[in-house]
Amino acid sequence: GTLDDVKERGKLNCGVTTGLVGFAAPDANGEWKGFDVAVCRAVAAAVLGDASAVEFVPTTGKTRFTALASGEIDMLSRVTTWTFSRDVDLKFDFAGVAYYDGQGFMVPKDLGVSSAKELDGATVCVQTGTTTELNLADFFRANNISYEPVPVETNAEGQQQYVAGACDVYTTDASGLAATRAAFENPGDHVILPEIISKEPLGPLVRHGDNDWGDVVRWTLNALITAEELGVTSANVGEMASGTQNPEVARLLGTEGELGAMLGLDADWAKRAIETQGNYSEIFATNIGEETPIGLARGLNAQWTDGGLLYSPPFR
Amino acid sequence: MAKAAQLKVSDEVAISIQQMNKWYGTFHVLRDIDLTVYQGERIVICGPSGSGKSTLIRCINALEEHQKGSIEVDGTLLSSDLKNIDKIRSEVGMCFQHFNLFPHLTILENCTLAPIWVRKTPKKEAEETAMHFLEKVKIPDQANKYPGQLSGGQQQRVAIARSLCMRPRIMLFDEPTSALDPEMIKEVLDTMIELAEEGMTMLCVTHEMGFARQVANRVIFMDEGQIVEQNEPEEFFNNPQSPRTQLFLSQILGH
Amino acid sequence: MAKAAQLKVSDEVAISIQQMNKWYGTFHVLRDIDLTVYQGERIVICGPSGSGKSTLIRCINALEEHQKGSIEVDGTLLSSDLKNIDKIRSEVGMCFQHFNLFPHLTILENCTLAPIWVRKTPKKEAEETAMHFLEKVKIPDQANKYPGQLSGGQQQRVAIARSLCMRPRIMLFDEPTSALDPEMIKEVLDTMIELAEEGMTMLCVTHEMGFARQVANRVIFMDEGQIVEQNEPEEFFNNPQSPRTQLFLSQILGH
Amino acid sequence: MTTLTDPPGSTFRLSMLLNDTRYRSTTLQVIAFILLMSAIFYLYSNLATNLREAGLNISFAFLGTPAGYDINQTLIEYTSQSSNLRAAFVGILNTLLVAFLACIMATIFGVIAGVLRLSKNWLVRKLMAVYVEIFRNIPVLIWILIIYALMTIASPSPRAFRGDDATASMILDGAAITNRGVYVPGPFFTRGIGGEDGSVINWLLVIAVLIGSFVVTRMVTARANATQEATGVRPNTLWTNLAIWFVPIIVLLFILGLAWDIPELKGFNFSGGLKVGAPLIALWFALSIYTGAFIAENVRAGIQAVSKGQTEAAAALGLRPGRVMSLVVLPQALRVIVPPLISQYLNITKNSSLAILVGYADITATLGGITLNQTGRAIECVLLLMAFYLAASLIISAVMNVYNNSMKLKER
Amino acid sequence: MSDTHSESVRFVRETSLPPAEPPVAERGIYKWGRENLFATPANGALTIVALYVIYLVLSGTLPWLFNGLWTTNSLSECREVLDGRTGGCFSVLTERWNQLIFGFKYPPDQYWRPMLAFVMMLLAVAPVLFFDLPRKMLIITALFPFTAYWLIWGGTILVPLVALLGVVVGYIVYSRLVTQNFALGFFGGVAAAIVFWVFGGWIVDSIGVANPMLEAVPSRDMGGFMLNMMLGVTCVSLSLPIGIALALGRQSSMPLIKWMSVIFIEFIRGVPLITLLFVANVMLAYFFPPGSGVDLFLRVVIMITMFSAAYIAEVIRGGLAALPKGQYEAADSLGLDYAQAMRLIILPQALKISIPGIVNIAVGLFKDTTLVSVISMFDLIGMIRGPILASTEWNGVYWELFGFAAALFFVVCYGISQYSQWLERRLATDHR
Ligand SMILES: Nc1ncnc2c1ncn2[C@@H]1O[C@H](COP(=O)(O)OP(=O)(O)OP(=O)(O)O)[C@@H](O)[C@H]1O
Ligand SMILES: Nc1ncnc2c1ncn2[C@@H]1O[C@H](COP(=O)(O)OP(=O)(O)OP(=O)(O)O)[C@@H](O)[C@H]1O
Ligand SMILES: [Mg+2]
Ligand SMILES: [Mg+2]
Repeated sequence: GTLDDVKERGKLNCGVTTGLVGFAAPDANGEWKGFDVAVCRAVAAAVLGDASAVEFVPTTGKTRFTALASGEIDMLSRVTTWTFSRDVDLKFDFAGVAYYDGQGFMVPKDLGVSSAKELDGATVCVQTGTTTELNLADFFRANNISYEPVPVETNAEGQQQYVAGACDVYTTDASGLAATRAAFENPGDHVILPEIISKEPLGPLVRHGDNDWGDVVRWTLNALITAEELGVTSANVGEMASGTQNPEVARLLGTEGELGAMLGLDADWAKRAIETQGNYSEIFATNIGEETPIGLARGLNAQWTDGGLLYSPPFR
Repeated sequence: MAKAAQLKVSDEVAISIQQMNKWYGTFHVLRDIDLTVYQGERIVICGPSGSGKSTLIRCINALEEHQKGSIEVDGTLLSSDLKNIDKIRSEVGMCFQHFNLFPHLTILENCTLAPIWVRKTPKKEAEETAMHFLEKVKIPDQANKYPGQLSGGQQQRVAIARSLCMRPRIMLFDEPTSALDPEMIKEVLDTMIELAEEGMTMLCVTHEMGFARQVANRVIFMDEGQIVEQNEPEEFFNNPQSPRTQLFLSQILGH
Repeated sequence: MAKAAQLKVSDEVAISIQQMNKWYGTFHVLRDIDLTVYQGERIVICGPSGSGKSTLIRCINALEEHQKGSIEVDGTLLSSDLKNIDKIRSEVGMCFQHFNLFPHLTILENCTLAPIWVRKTPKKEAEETAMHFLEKVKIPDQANKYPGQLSGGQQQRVAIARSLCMRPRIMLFDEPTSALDPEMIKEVLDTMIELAEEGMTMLCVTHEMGFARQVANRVIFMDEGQIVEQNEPEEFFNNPQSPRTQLFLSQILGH
Repeated sequence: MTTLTDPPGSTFRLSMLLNDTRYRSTTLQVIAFILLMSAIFYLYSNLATNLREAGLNISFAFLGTPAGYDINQTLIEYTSQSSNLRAAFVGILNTLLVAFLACIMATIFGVIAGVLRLSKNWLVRKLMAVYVEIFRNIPVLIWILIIYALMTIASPSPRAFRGDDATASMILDGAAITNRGVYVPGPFFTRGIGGEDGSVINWLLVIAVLIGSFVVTRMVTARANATQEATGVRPNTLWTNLAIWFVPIIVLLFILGLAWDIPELKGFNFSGGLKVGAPLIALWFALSIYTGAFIAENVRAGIQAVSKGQTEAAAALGLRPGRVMSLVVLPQALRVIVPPLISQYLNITKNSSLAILVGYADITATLGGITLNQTGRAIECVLLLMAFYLAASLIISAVMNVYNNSMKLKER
Repeated sequence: MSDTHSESVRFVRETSLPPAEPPVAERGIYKWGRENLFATPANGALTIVALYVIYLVLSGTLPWLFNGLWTTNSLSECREVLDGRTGGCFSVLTERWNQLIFGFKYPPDQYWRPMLAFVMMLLAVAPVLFFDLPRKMLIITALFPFTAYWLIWGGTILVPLVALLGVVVGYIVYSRLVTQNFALGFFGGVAAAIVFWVFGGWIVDSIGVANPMLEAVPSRDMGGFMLNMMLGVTCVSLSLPIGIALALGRQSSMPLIKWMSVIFIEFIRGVPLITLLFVANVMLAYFFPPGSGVDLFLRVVIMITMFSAAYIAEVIRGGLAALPKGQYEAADSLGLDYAQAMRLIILPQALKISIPGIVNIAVGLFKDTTLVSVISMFDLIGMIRGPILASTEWNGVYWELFGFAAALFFVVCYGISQYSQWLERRLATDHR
């Protein structure tokens, strides 16, 4: 299976976007950074014990599924929406939801628009080949208003068109909108409209049928979430591993039970992931949180205990 | 033969060139050319390569412009006036070394093109004239072929017929036989001789000395852009005066 | 001369062609050709254009395939077996009208190419042989030039030397002089005469009647794909039998 | 070889398969065939295994399902509920549209530049040489990007036309150049047949009249030819032809009550009038100006291929320069120019596939782009895409061959 | 002829006229200007229009060029410094120079490797392009692929070494056997090379060098202009032999082989390169054995090579057709077999005639390598459209970046096409 392949290769091939600041983009030194990237690294740390043993494969909307289906990449961690047809028809398995998103609209403030329903006749920039494009068509059809789509290939192009005024509205996942707006000269001149027109659960995915590998990715993600819930951070994980009273923390960090072996990994797997990448909240905060230029609030992505949707199954 | 030819020369001036000079850039090609051609005269021009023979006759129908002196053809002064140029060109026919037939037109169309578009002759009439001249050069049966389908000699004869269709009063030939195989030279020269016998005014650059002896009234020898010597053919060949002429003739006849 | 030549003819058969027929598509080019050539014979083939002379000799070294009858060269039957074809080609040399030297190789390389690659001769030896034959055709000093730098006559002599380097027992010539200027014809003919005098078996398509008289044992006249007449040169020229031969000779000698 | 001279009764030996001209080529072809088949089989079995492992299959059923996305420029009716097949057709028509427009424009650029490259004017000659070299030696992809950026960044957005402190204004109060496209007044009929909202009949009528004018002018030309043949003098047909072209159509348009729908800034965009989208313009212009540089070279080479002797001979016969051009030089030059010209048209058609760079909805962007993405049917989409381009190329080259054969100069 | 005439006919020039200077109006700058700029009124108008166009272009670009900034750190900083004046923000070029040239992932401390490979490439192509250079330089050309591979990709030197030795072994076997029979030699050589490679590959694998002399760089990390160069050079050189084979196939008298070549060539020439790149991107992976993991670079090289092979085949076919039939016949009559005739006589000549055509194809192909940016490879254009324009600092710098890319391609392509024109002129006068 893929797990053995990855171990043998000593490297994880992980598909990411070609560049979306905050989620996955190379920095000036060519280092990949971002939320999706951290998920890849966590898996690499868990499986291979080395968070840098990842080969990032940039994919576009068009190439991502072929890359995964043909085995060019082991997992895809690329702001990809979990939909029925992708799961069932295209034969992929989503390993969970890493980020709960929804599609939104951004317009320049001076247009004076306050609701998406007022967008009749507007020109809308949208990335082609995404679910966004389909949701957009559905939304306008449902509200019986017209629009003119301007298809763009990448987020950067959408930004270019939008800034130049070639389109009135830019639509993409709300997180993407925030990230894009953050890059503007005057972010305050643009508003994100209140309507969120779709559910966009984004998460890593793997090939259908390779359940062992799917489990590894799924539980690595769950480990990050659970770590936050249990208060395990990159700073205290070492300390917690050596002595903890909480049995669940002990199971998570491999000091108790055989969870690692069941996955086909060693006992320290989750500890390494958390150690190198931090728990979910740390990853969120360093890449897209309110302190970063992207400035996203936790919102839906808060723990269930804080009124959010993050709810990891128990480690038992 | 020379006798028969001489009989037809009249007093009427066909071409009169005076103190004509031409430069290519700073290169002085033609120097102080003085030449008077009478109606019905047949003149052969010879001389070493690069001596300006072609340039001279190309100046006469304004394919090249001259920079000093005057050229008058049939009483019309060659100036930059387009009307005069048109008038002169429609009275002067010219045959080139490489025939320059129009390859996309049939032989007949080659011959009728200019009469129809320049002389405004009705097509039917133009075709009759063309057939007449094609018969004269002995290839009426090729009328509907294309130039590419004819031999070199036939092509050159068509070129002559094409010029004749404009009923020119003067014909210029620039080495009409030098691109031809030996067998074909004769058929073209025969056509030219026939033309000469009918009294056409002709200026012919050629190295065919047999032809010169047979039809020319006058042979002109050019060198370095100047007319070095001119004389009747017999005198010219048997008794050249200038040392340069002597040298040239010894080369050409010895060959 | 014909006498001298005859003396050398042996009884050994070099080429034997029997009832050979060839078609181009449906066009019957060669009809029932029967021809036996003995070792050391020099045969000249003549006839009007299109009569199949080239085709005949091209059949002999399998540049063209025949469809009926048999050709045997030096005891080897020309069949579809590649071995036989190779064998025959390495024993038969051929010279073309347009020389067909290889322009990207020097004269020397032209001559050593086949010996090295076909006969597997060591390079050194091949070069020595080549120089020997180049001396024979009197152009050893050109050995390192390229064909394009030589005159037509020189090129044709190189072509002969190139064939000789394969030490063929039979040489075929297809109008070797017809693409040459008159001055150069002689030098090539001289080379061929020398070759003939050494006793090489030769089949030569040519219209050089002087050559035929001087060296041929036999002259063959072809017309419409058939051998119409063959005879010793003296007899052939002075006393042609067939009316077609007479017509042909009158044209060619009158010219 | 069918030589009948093989020794009678010679038996077949295995070595003859390679050494006998009768069998050799068959042997080689059989070997080649076996190699080809095993290569195909190898690739096919890999494909089958891979698809099976991924749990996929090849099926074209997705063509019938709703596409789900909208397209901003459609020549036929299309909504997001139309099928993927229809989306593909929209793409095909858009490809053909931009290819057709670009072919025309590139020819115009190319002919002008090619002729000017031979101009007597030194400055113009050099300028055209610079144009040709610059455009030929830079990838068309860069040109498309540059020209699209010019369109979107350098021209004003509709917003700039709005308000009192508008930074842009409409040309002659009727046309607007914006970064979303060019808006021009659109014609409509106030007294049109079949209702005011411009039924198709009106436009068919206009086209019919134009075709009529065309036919009549051809007749006038034929008449002029006949007159010339009979009398030698060619009647001047310029004014007659102009009248035939303009009078009937003006009368018809007047009767139908032609009026102009002036684009107006309403809401987010201009509305009314005719809109030519920025992607189309950018692609159209980029392809034209890039290919125009190549065509210019063809045109120049074609004209230069007509030897100087031809012009001189025509001049010596007394033909005026204009006539020399039209009767002698052009007919010959065209034979040289047209074949490479058509292969340039082929290149335009193929290069139009770069439409995805500017968001123009051609076949590569619809079938090979969005449909492929949304359905994940990569193999099927790419195969269909290649089939379309192949068919287009084959048709164009077939036309070219027919033309070439009909125009070949007759030779001995 | 009247007697008066016979007197006037005789003329002999006694003194020769020396050449004179042309009249003033026919000399120097005045004449040049009149003939070249103001020959007719229309021509004069054209001159003025042309001058105006030149003025427009220069007045637009010159201030932008000369006011340009080269040292700022971001676009906003540029705007601040320029303070409303026209001027380019060329600092994006200086700041991202390495990324533009090498892509964003090539290890910076290894940049000398591709640079060295580039210099070697210049040395390697020189003897191919200029016949006058010493033939000994072809040794560099022969060694170039192996050294360049090792320099650019790094890793253990054993891989290129084994590859090179395989070629050498193949060649030795070939030259032993070819004297008997070309087919035997060719296939024997290929077989020997393959056996050697398999064996060598197995040995290299089992040794498994831990510390290679050069750090290994995966092809995914190649990018920028370097990627364009690599694709262009690799694909053109690989497509040459394939193109030759296709051209010979298309000329073949064997119908099956002929039609295979024709179908291949026409199919490839009938579809746009971009669709072939889609094939490389989304389809080709399915055609390899499961788990072989052929990377994108290799798949793209395969498709582009097929593409350029089809075009080169057509050029070479033209070269073959231009050879007189006599050359084939002369070769036949000397007893050379098909392979020898082709190798020794026909191909050397046909290829020489085809070089200008091949160079043109190469230029076209080099320009087309930019299309890989469409399938998410980070070549020069991909770098610009992707990481650089997406970055916060340089979002919005278009003209400088595109202008730079255009200038880079122009310099290379114009240079090569000038070479091809020079070559064409030279071949036209070459008597050899
Ligand atoms: N277009 C031109 N530009 C510059 N120089 C020219 C041009 N045409 C001819 N010349 C030069 O003018 C001189 C005379 O040329 P011309 O063709 O008149 O000689 P010619 O006597 O006809 O020679 P030939 O016997 O070779 O035809 C030659 O030195 C030639 O090089
Ligand atoms: N490849 C071919 N295909 C069809 N017909 C051919 C071919 N080659 C020659 N022919 C025809 O076969 C006939 C004999 O040709 P061949 O060249 O043998 O004549 P020849 O006697 O050598 O004439 P010449 O003196 O002109 O060389 C001619 O009518 C020619 O048109
Ligand atoms: Mg001359
Ligand atoms: Mg012959």
